[in-house]
Amino acid sequence: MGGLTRSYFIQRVLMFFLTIWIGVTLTFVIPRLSGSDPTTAMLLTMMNQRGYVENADKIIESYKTSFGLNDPLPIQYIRYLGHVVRFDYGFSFARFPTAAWDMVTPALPWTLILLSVAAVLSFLIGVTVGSLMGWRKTPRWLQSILPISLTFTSIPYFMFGILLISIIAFKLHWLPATGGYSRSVDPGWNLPFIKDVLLHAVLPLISIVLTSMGGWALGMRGLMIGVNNEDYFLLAQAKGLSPARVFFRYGIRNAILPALTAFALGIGSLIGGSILVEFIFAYPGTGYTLYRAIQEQDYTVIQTITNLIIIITAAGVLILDLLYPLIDPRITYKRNVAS
Amino acid sequence: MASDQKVLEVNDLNVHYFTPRGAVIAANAVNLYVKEGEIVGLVGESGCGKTTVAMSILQMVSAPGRIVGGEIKIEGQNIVNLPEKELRKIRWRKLALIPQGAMNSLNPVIKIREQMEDGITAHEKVRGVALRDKVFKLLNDVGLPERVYNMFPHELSGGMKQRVCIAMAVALNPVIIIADEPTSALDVVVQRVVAQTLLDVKTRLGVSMIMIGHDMGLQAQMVDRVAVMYAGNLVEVGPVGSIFEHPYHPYTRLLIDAIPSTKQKKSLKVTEGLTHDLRNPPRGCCFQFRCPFVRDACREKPPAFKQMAPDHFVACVQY
Amino acid sequence: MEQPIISVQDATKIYGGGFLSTSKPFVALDRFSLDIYESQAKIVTIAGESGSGKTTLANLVLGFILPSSGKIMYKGQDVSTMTREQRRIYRKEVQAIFQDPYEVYNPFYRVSHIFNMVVRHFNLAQNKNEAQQLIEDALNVVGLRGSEILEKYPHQLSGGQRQRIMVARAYMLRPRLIVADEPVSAVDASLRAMILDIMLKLRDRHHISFLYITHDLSTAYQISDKMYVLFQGTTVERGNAGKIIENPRHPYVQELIDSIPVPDPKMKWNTNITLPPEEVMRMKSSVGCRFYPRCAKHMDICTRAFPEYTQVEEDHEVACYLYQ
Amino acid sequence: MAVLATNSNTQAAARRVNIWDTPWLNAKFVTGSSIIVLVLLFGLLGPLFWNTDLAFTASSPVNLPPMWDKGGSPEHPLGTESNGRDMLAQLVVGIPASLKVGLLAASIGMGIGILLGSLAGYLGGWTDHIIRTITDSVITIPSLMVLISIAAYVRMPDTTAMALILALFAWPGPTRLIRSQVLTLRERGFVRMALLSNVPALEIMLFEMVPNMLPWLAASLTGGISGAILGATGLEALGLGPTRVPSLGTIINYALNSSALVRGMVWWWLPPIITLVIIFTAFFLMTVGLDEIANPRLRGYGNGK
Repeated sequence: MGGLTRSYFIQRVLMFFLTIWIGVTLTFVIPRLSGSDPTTAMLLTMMNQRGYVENADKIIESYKTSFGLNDPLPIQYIRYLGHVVRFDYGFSFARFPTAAWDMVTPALPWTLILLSVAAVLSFLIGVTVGSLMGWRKTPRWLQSILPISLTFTSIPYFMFGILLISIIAFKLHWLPATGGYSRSVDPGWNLPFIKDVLLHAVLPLISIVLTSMGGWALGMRGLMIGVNNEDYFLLAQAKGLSPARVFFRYGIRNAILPALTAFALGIGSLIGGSILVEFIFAYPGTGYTLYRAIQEQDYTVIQTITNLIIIITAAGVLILDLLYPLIDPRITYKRNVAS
Repeated sequence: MASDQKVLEVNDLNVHYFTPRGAVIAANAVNLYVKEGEIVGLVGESGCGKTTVAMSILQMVSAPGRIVGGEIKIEGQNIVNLPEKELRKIRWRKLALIPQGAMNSLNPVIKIREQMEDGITAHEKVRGVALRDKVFKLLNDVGLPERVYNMFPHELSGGMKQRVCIAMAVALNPVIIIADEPTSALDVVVQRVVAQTLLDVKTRLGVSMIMIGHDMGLQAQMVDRVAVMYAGNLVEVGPVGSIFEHPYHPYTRLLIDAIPSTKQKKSLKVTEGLTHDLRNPPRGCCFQFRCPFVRDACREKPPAFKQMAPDHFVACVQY
Repeated sequence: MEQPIISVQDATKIYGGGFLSTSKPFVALDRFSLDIYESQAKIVTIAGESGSGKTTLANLVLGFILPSSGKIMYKGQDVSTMTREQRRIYRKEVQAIFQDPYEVYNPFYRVSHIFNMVVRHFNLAQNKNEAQQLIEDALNVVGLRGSEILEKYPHQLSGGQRQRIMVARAYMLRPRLIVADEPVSAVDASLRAMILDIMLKLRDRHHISFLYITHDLSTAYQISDKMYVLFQGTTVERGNAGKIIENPRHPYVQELIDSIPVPDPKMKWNTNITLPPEEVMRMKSSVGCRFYPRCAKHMDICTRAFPEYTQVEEDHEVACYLYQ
Repeated sequence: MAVLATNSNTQAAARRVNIWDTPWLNAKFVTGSSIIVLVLLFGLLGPLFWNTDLAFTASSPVNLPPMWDKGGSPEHPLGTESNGRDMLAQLVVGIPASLKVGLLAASIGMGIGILLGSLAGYLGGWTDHIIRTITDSVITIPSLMVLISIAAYVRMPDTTAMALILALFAWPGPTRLIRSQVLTLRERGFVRMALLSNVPALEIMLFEMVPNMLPWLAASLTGGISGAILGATGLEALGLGPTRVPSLGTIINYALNSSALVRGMVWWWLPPIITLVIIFTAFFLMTVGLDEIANPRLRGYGNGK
């Protein structure tokens, strides 16, 4: 009964690879559909910026040969998939001897920690707020206060970030505006540094959490209202169970299942939106690295980060999907259990 | 058999649903009682207010509905407007429910054991092995194997689920059980088995019961007294034998005539008519628009209850 | 020999169990056969509990689904290989009314939409007046007037009105057969008689046959001529409805009829039936009699093959080894 | 346990009281759509009252504060920025540009969604399986990331190209929605009635199913528009948008690149953000309102919210 069955596991893992494949293929195909290949385009702009370059055509041509851009597209595509699998995208365009991968790795922990904390926090707060809003027995005063927390729901994360920087950091000087830590502290496992890092993380975190929790809250409210009308919920009340028990075991326990599915589907857009937050706050994560790479037209770094984030997101979704049967006994239910 | 002790009294119950287009009068001055060890059947068409009465007894009328008048006494204690905390003590220990939807009455993601146990532990200090044994005994009583203890609802058939609900309802030996069409969603053979289980349990425990239903055949088989409702009003109450032998109210007669039989072919009796808008009840008898015997007196004032036989009352101007 | 309007020939419907499917194949209907002739209009009941395959049969006859094996023939033409024009005629002659008379109305439109759809797509009328007359005539058959209902929305009608309108809609096409899928199980007892009465009238005055799908043997007894009792997709007893109900032979049908509560407090159930444990109930033998696990009189032979139909009296056949 | 089983009989007498008695007059929906109409009017009528040429570089003096601040001038009521563009003119040009991108991308997404969703829901089987799997995959891809990497080297000449690229990720939402709606509606009695009335499949889809999906479709469209505008402003803020025409996102990009935040030039970065917040809030209200229209249970328990 229940639990993880093999067919479900295989199905989810296949979805994981399919998602990654579609994602990385889109980033390969679309630019080429539009006519120009990215490397040439980027070299041209670089040269334009540096003014006249002698033998520009020859340089481009030699680049093209060395990057294999003269090969047929399918060959290029297969080579590209090879890069994806090996996490190897070659050298950074802008900082030549450095490998693109090495440009990205230092930024990765910052992003991973910030985003996972933000995602989990916003989901937890949103679910709590939403289920209280959808519960009939929630005290009136709380019912009237809760909707206030939805105020920022529709604002894009990064715009809310700009507002926070200008008010809390620049006007009130309560918290640091940008960066991951101050120059004055020594990076390492010491208390001042950790405190400084936490302080720097507050504003980015707030700007993601406050703007994204409303969506979860609204969804959860609807689900909770639905559960409120279910027969088993009414029976639980008729049994004279404590309101807390009814709320948690017969309310949230059921309403959260579809909310988790929505969460898995929403991770992608949450991460996408958060990338911009890093850029606004000059937070030393992949988002900021990406912004610099865009400024410097560093094609390989852009590609590395994009594909990495696609894979990380897919992994997050996969983990959620695999955990799901553990909390919903129905999902992998097979017929004839009794026999 | 039934003693004369009244365990449940519903006095002058009025329930309204407040809709934007006016108040729907779902129960109008309903008077009803249940004696110890008795099953009272509450019958009528869909929307006649029988479920509203049941929900009122359970104090579970939800917005926009509200009990606007009357009292409901369990063992003499009025439970209308009782604070939530006090009400919780009465629930399940004195007042239990066997719900209608066998399919949805159990939480699909919680094991049967937990759903049976939480009702018990919320009111009694039973824990551990004693608790498990108690649940096992309850399951046995309704003819379910102990395996069910560790199962999820989706692993049970409809009949089994409904028997789990019966076992849950009798767990604390309540004073009165409200059974809301307990077998209506089941196939006829399973319906009969579940009905038998229900009667067995009732006989063994001597519990009193209100059984809501629309199937007059099933009522004839199961209940001691029948209360017939039409459009929010009680129109006839009496012992089941007396009602079936001599239905006085035209509506009761209609209900009994409409039962199709497998014993004899009879000509179909066709009646038609619309129930009035419950927001705007007419003066006089509630059944006047559909009654074949309607006369001027019916349109003037609502008929009073009149005793026709021992314990058998009817509200109709004919008598 | 007359061509039947609908001939179901050894129809079997299997769900699931396809390639890459995790669920086991489920036989919803097993080698069902039935002929309905135009010359004598009859009400044919398909009776059974949930999971008996009766709704599957209705959907097959209406062409909503196709059989896994066997054939559904409309006047000698296979329903699955019809041309557009053949299908139009078939749709015109084989109509349906459904269980929930509210569900079949699109809440977006007034009641007249139901009729206009039919008039337009079957080219029933040349002009508006003619159409109006047709609709009015059809409504009169079920005892309604157009002015009372046509401009209303479905939620403004009573359950009985809604179901009668559906009958009128079907009648307008002058069909030869109406598939009535549980037409009275969602209406209140007092309105049930009215719908059944209309069915009888349509049979007797307008010679329309009915395939009456129901779980309720008592209404079937009241109105039907012929009857098929299904159990888990198989036909266990068939023949004259009165004979089957008054004198059921198959142990399942006996149990079924015995379980119907008698509306007489003086005749209470005196025996107890016990069902075998759930795992036995869920066990499904794909050969042999499907009722074997539950049958009190089962024998070894019952599991070997599905029993042949034995004629126990005129127009009354049963599939049970007890009578062979 | 339907307590309020106000049955059909009793509803028979209840009629629609008047034309105002329609769920479409949902307060949130009406508020949201009125705001959008106002914003749209500002963008459409603006060019009649204000010179849009001032939206281009070096058309005005630089760094003028708004007219109510010291040093401001009524010739540039909202001030000017460091490249000599007039703020008011930029807004007048930028608002329709941003709305156009959103509407275009969301409409394309909706079109694809209707096609794929109804194919999957109607045909079922393998078609459904493939469409559903791909849709579920694409929906979890961090779209903005992919868009950034695409936009980084596809130079977008105008807003239409931008909308086309955004539409890449605008279809899975509508597809999922329409598929599930078609699946439920297909089993509904009135669709079977239409089948029995010999109504062709396309007509059933358009006249029987679509009317019953309208609030859902509308909610999906408004959600899609605001999603596309969000994506567009994100790209523009990173400097990846069409550079020829100013849009709300590009104003933010210029402001950020010129350190307007640190320099205290509130009048530079705040107006586009406020405008966008108003637009997003309006679409959000519309979406929530439409959800309530589609699903009456969401209308709450009578305490206003």
